[in-house]
Amino acid sequence: MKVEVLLFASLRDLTGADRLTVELGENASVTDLLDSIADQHPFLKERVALTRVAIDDRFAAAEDLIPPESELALIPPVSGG
Amino acid sequence: MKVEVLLFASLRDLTGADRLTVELGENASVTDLLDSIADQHPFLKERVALTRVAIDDRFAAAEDLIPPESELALIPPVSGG
Amino acid sequence: MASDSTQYHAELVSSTIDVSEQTAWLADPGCGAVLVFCGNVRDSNQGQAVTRIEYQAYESMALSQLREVAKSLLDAGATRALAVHRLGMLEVGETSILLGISLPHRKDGFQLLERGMEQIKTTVPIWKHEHYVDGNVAWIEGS
Amino acid sequence: MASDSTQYHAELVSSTIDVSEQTAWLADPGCGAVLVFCGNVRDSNQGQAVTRIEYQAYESMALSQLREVAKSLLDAGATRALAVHRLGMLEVGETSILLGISLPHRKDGFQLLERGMEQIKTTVPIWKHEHYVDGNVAWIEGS
Repeated sequence: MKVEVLLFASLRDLTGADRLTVELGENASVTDLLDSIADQHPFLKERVALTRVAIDDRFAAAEDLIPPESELALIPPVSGG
Repeated sequence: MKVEVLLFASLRDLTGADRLTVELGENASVTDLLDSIADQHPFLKERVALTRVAIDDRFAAAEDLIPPESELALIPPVSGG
Repeated sequence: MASDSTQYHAELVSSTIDVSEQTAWLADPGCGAVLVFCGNVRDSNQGQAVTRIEYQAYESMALSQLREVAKSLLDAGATRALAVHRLGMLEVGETSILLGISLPHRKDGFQLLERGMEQIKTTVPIWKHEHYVDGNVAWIEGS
Repeated sequence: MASDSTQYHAELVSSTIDVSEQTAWLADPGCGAVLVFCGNVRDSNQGQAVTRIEYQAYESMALSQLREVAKSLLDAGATRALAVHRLGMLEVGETSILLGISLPHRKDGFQLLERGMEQIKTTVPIWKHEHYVDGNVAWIEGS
């Protein structure tokens, strides 16, 4: 399946976009998503290592599966407050 | 010498006054002052044990001497804030 | 522990945070202690002179994470909890975050407030874009 | 360490403490953190329903001790420190004490604020005269 992943902060500047499109296999996990991003967008490879994934407004664990129709986002280390 | 000692909170209510007069020997210490109060105003005896003395707006130690012309006060345990 | 949703509040705002209004909301007749933390934009960061900071958020998630912070402060004993984060461009001295709690006694308040700020600094998806005197800008990631 | 006397302020007041005005004074372009503690009159104490509290002070000493608290917060790292105590009769919900600090980073702020409150609660000669629903009154000595 094809998914969209929201981008923020430096990832937006780096890509010039506020989202990425990623091609994923069935039953892909968060780890698979990050691997696919690194494969399909190699210039993000190093950044992805430091980045968490959110599924529907919640931080996801590495082994969580990506549900269809969910809102996905890459969350670099936060600095609000 | 004769000194005046300022009173606050329950000590004021207990004595019906905002100050006490106490007769002191020469070179009296804070301990001497408290002993003299307990002697000369026996109904304050139990209260004096819990009370600190201030000399000129500062807490005094037991062995400090009472300087002439100083402002003296009995300070029950505080409860401000 | 169940948290009464009328007792906590989280908000993302785009203009000045009214500290006194927010603090007034925290007051409760059963509470002897109200504690408020304000995070303000500093004029320097790691040796560089800062002129202003733009705060960018993943808004839907930031709001739900801020709510989690406020809720967890109630669960930890606060009577009321309030978390307000401002977004957009802020000048030096302006308040970006207000975190406040009220509770019956002051004793646990200080560490609760600290814990809430730690939680905000690590779990709420908001990022600083710092603008420097020399015209440069930088995203701050991690704090 | 020498404390700059323009950077701390202590005051005894007889009317409402203006929290926002006081908090505004704490702000400083070099400070990323402002912390404020407000002590409010609670509607009960040790199981008794409280209607109001009168605060009595040994005023000259209370002011000098409050100044010491503020000064010692600067010595401990705060950039600005503020201690305001209200005297006289206060209704439930009103603020009797405001203690505030600002500092470059939040890290030490929480424990500094707590330490300052402990110092106020043990060294400033002010006493509560509590008024209860049943018409009784009592001096509180020790806290």
